[in-house]
Amino acid sequence: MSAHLPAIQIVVPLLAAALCVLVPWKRVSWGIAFAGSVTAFFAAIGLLSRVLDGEEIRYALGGWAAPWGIEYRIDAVNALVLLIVAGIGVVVTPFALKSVERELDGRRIPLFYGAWMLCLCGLLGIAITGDAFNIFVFLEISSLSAYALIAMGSDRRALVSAFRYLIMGSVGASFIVIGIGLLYVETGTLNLADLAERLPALHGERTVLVAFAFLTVGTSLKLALFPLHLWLPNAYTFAPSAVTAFLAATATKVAVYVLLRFFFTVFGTAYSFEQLRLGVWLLPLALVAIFTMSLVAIFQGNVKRMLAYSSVAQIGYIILGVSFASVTGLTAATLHLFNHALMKGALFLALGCVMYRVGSVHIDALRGLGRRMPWTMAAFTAGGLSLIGVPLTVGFVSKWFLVLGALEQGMWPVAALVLVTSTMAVVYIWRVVEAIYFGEPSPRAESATEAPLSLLVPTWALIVANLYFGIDATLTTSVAGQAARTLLGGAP
Amino acid sequence: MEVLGLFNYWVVIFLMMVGFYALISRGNLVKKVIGLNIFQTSVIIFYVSTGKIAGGTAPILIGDDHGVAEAGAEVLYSNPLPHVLMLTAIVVGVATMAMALALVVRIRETYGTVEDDEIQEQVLADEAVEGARA
Amino acid sequence: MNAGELALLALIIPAVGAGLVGLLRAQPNLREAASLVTGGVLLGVVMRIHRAVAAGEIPRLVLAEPLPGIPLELEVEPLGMIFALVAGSLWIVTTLYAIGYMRGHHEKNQTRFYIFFALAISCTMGVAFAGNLFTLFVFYEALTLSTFPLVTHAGTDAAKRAGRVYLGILLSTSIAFQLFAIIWTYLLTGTIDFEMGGILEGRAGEGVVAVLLALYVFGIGKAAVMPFHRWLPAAMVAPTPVSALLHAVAVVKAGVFSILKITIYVFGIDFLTQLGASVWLMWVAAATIILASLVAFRKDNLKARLAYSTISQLSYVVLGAMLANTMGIIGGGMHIVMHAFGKITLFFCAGAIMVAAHKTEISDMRGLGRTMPVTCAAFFVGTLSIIGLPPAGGTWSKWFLGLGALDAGQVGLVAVLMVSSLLSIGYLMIVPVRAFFSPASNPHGHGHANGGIHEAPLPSLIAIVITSLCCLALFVYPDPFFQLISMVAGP
Amino acid sequence: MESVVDLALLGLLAVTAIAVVRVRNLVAVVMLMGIYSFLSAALFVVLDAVDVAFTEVAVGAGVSTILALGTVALVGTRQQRHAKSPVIPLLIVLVTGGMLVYGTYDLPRWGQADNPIHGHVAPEYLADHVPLAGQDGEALEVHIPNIVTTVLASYRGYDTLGETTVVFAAMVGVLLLFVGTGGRRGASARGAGGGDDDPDGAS
Amino acid sequence: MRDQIILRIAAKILVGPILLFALYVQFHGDYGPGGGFQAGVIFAAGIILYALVFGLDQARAVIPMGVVMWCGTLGVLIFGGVGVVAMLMGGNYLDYGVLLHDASHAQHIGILLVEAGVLVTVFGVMVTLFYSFAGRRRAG
Repeated sequence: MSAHLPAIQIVVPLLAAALCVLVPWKRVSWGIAFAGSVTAFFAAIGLLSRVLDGEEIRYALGGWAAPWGIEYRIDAVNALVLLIVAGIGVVVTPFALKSVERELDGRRIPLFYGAWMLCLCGLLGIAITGDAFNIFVFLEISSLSAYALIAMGSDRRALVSAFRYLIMGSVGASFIVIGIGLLYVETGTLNLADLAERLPALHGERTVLVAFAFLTVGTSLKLALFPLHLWLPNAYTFAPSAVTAFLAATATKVAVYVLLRFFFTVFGTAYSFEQLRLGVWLLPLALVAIFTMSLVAIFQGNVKRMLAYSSVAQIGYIILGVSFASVTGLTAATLHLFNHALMKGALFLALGCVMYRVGSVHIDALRGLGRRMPWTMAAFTAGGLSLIGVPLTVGFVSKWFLVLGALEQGMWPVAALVLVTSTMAVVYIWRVVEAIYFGEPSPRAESATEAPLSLLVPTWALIVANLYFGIDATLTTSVAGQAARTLLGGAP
Repeated sequence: MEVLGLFNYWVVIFLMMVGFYALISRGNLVKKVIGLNIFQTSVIIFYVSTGKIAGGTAPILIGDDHGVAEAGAEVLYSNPLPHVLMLTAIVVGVATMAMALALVVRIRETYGTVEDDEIQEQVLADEAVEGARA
Repeated sequence: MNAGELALLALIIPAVGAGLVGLLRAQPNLREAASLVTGGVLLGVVMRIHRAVAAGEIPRLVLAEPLPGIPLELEVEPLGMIFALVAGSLWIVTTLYAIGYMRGHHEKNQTRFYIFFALAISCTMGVAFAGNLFTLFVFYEALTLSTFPLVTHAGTDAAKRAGRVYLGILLSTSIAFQLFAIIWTYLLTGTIDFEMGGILEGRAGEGVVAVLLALYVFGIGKAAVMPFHRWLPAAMVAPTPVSALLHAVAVVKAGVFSILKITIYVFGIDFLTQLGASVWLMWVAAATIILASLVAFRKDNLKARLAYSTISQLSYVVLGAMLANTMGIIGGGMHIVMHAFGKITLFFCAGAIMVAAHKTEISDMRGLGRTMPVTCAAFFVGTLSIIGLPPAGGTWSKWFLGLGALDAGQVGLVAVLMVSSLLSIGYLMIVPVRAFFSPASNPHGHGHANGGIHEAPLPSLIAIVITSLCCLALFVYPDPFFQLISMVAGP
Repeated sequence: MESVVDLALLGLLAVTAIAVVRVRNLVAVVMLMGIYSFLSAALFVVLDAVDVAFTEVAVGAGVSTILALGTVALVGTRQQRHAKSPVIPLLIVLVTGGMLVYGTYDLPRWGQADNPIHGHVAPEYLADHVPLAGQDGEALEVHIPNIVTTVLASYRGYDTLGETTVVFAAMVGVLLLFVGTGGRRGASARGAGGGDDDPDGAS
Repeated sequence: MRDQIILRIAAKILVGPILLFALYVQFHGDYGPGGGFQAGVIFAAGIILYALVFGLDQARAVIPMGVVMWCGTLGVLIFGGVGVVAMLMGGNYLDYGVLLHDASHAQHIGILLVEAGVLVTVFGVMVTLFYSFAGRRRAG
């Protein structure tokens, strides 16, 4: 069966989605979703371990040879992304069980898990496929379900956020389709590897340039690259807790992956970074994103929104690593994909626990919770430290490589700025930590008790991962390093 | 043919941009959704027109059921692949539209309006309430 | 168990102590006993390690390898041994003191206090035994974080504000400058290990070295070199034992110790002297010495005055490091020890006065010598040591620093040292002098202010006597520390 | 002949699109959208995309229009005039459109048989002779005349699975939004009453 | 519209042929334009027409919401399931060639099956969407 792992990776969540909707019992529906995500997780581990052996996995769907049929192509880069998505899925699904029952009307729950699995399936599908148009199809699966999931937030602003996300997301998707179409017209193929072979001959063409521009802008809309991030803060703020945690940790990461795939594999480093000098464009964007969004995060009253802005800033860090177009830079970027998923996942889950008990995640609602919910708050603090980049957490590892990458390029002001901006993270995280431990409890917080185990265990699982991969980053750095070399076209 | 070759694309681009404009400039959510629909339909027109071969015919092979390949060699068929892709795109478009319209309906039910600026006012009011309550 | 594992044990013991304290929170007596026992065990372990180090051994132990080629590693070299000895021996004394103080002062959340106190010591040991720049950075940050709850212990708005300043300055300087410098060093040399004679020689030019050195000196905010000194006075809102041990010994000494260590093992003394890249930093240190003394003059609050005195004295060590010659390093290393014992005595006294006489302002302390003779006598001894007068230990460090400045040809710095000593006579000596020779300032104040002897609680008093005796003993017998520092200070 | 029809249809499409932007009665706009779909379907026939045309009529002109009409019936038919300045949207549109026009200069001319798009993958489809994976170029003939069907259901069947899933996702999404929320007549359908209501939402 | 007898009769007459036409489109998809999508939509159109003329509740009585939802889901399972069966029979996912001994013939079967899946889903979803939108009362 291991030859079919790539298919299992996608098909199991897909079929699980259908089954979730079919069964009328919410707990059974959850069970199916959980089984689906566990299967996907083990499939992702299996694929990653095969890729790490130096194999590039190809899987022809329908048995048709590549440029004619659709194929999966898995190397270190997407194997890592698959693991991130499936891993977060397997952690957040157990969390969803109680959290969703609290935040959602019971009749919706089977449908919710249907959408949940569809979102997982869509994100995995984008990451695994080797076909440009197929990316679009799965992008739509994940996006449509994400819109619905976000709209499930209990605040009425969730609806507006979901609608705005839908508009921005659809524009992004349409841009991507236009880009793919232009490439297709120029080359006659949709297969990514095939495109990569045929494009170098066309590097001077204006059409290719425009295709590049549209793909970049379209994908950037999806990954919320500053200044195309406007949909993100509210979407994350008002979505149900589990949805925020899942999407924040996965959706933008997959979009970044798509960007990396097009920049480095399809168009090639020579085109993107030498001919178009993309680094010159990405670098200032990333820096402005990091700086302004960290600044905005400092002034947010709603902690979820604060973290959402911080997410936009963190995407800036990833793009910064990409802009160096060097092995270290890309290692930093891919590492941060993984690490940021861990820390933001953990932080949003901790907030989910607060939401469960207190019903609000405004900073004033968190006051004095340090005594009432010690484990949850300890998790939040630990996640926050990781976000700041304190050593022995994953955040530090990312930062280390990022600064190293900047210094390698001789850009020491950039390196300095990376470090200076992480002190801004100190400010916005510490505001919350201070409220948690020194604030006078609000009436609602006064009666709050520690979150139930089914919420705490997933949260702490991610915190432990934050610490573990911070103390022993050998595995993650070697995978990220391999991914970076793969992207730059060297031997894996 | 040479001029027409590009002119065709230009008109399609114009169509796309009209849809795009309706999408980003109008405050009425229904209008936005319809603008999105026009935009997407125009992208479909663009794809399909790239598959056309002048003087060609629809990619349904002519001839008896068994010797299709041989018979097909003499007839000029338009490219089937864009058609397939666009079948998908049409369906994706309607799916997106259904989602968008459902959201519009729900927004209307909770906000009592589908005009962007009026909704924004209420959203800001909500933010103020949240700030004051906490 | 070899010495490397013992070093790890030195980190674990306080952490275990913290756990014990947490478990015994319901029985304060047992809890305090646990603290004391842990302190005793730690001191024993540190002594054992010292035996190995004094014999010329350099124990090592790799704990983990977070990043390839960048291990988390413990290594006990003589300089670290000095620091560990100071921190280890003073911890047990401070615990003794704290028991009296915290009870006498009726502090809340005493369990939390002892837990984080123990954790901070664990981190201090980590700093002392750090085997490379990364490990040093890890424990340095951990020390900041573990002391934060102690600074904000009172939970008042003032404490919160102070905590913000504390964390803000220490974290941001370390992340923005120190980490930057570490990564830069790694990029230049491909290693982050501490090596005798430095790792940068031949790998970096004069300009780069100057910038790097500045990044380290300012990035190690705990050394409180101006203008990054504001956190130290702010931290004084903490309970006095915290100020005494952490902000006179552990935390601040972790800062100057790190600078000394980096100077010796990353830059290399010879390399630095040869480049002359540190000269301007000497003057920054000198300026801090003078300016902080001047500010201290204007503080009426005793703890605040002591805090600025600390800032001033810390820069002696920084100055010693920047002199980058044998005498300078010996002076700096010795000053870590001497200042630790002297300043902790002063803080103990300040706390004792606060608990027993409820006085915090110097102007209120006239005539206090009559009600608290032992405390005020101890204060006098501590003052002698800080100023650098015989028969207290501080004499030696000042002496060597002066020699170092002369060796470096910086006569101006010798003048700075003289002026600063005069200043410290002025702002410190005034306290015991007034206490003994002025009439009581407010005879109608507290009832007990006049009537007979009213000293601090007994455990605290014992602690005060011990440390002040140590100050005197170090004048007669500074040999163990002198031997250790000589091992690293070159010929 | 083809080109004339082609141009005429494009012209009509342009007119319809502009009307969509300008007309403020939403019912009319929805009808215009339906007309736009019909016109594009006609264009697809000219462009030899009969399957696409068929689908566009059924889905684009049919389902979309019905759903949009239903929505308009629920949310009101007037679009308000609003004060927002059209400058920024116009600018975005001009830049985007300009980019695309710029890109077309290097685009292969419309309708040429030797364009790359017709050369690489398509011939094997049209020859009904598509290679199988991992079998040294050995190919299989499916023997279905409508190549679009074969490509859709077999060669790129996985895309179609995805597309089916998108449709399914839309159903799940819409149900999620509507189940258990206000204004439900559907919920009361099983109970008493409600039966006499005219489904004005869809007429 | 309940009183408009002509419309009702016309609709009654029309619904049958529409459904038949849908089946034609489905099965003729191999030879002419058409296939699962179009057939599904046309099938749905038949139901929608019925609902428009006879009222939503009448239509729901004939084909309840639960059934169409179930259809919408079932189609995905059919499509995905064909792929799984292919996998179990030793081929790659969605490789219909392994379903029968003769690969070419097997492709026909596979295509027919997945088109059926598409038809069922599209039909189910379209009717569900229609029911959902038409079943809402105007608020405010």
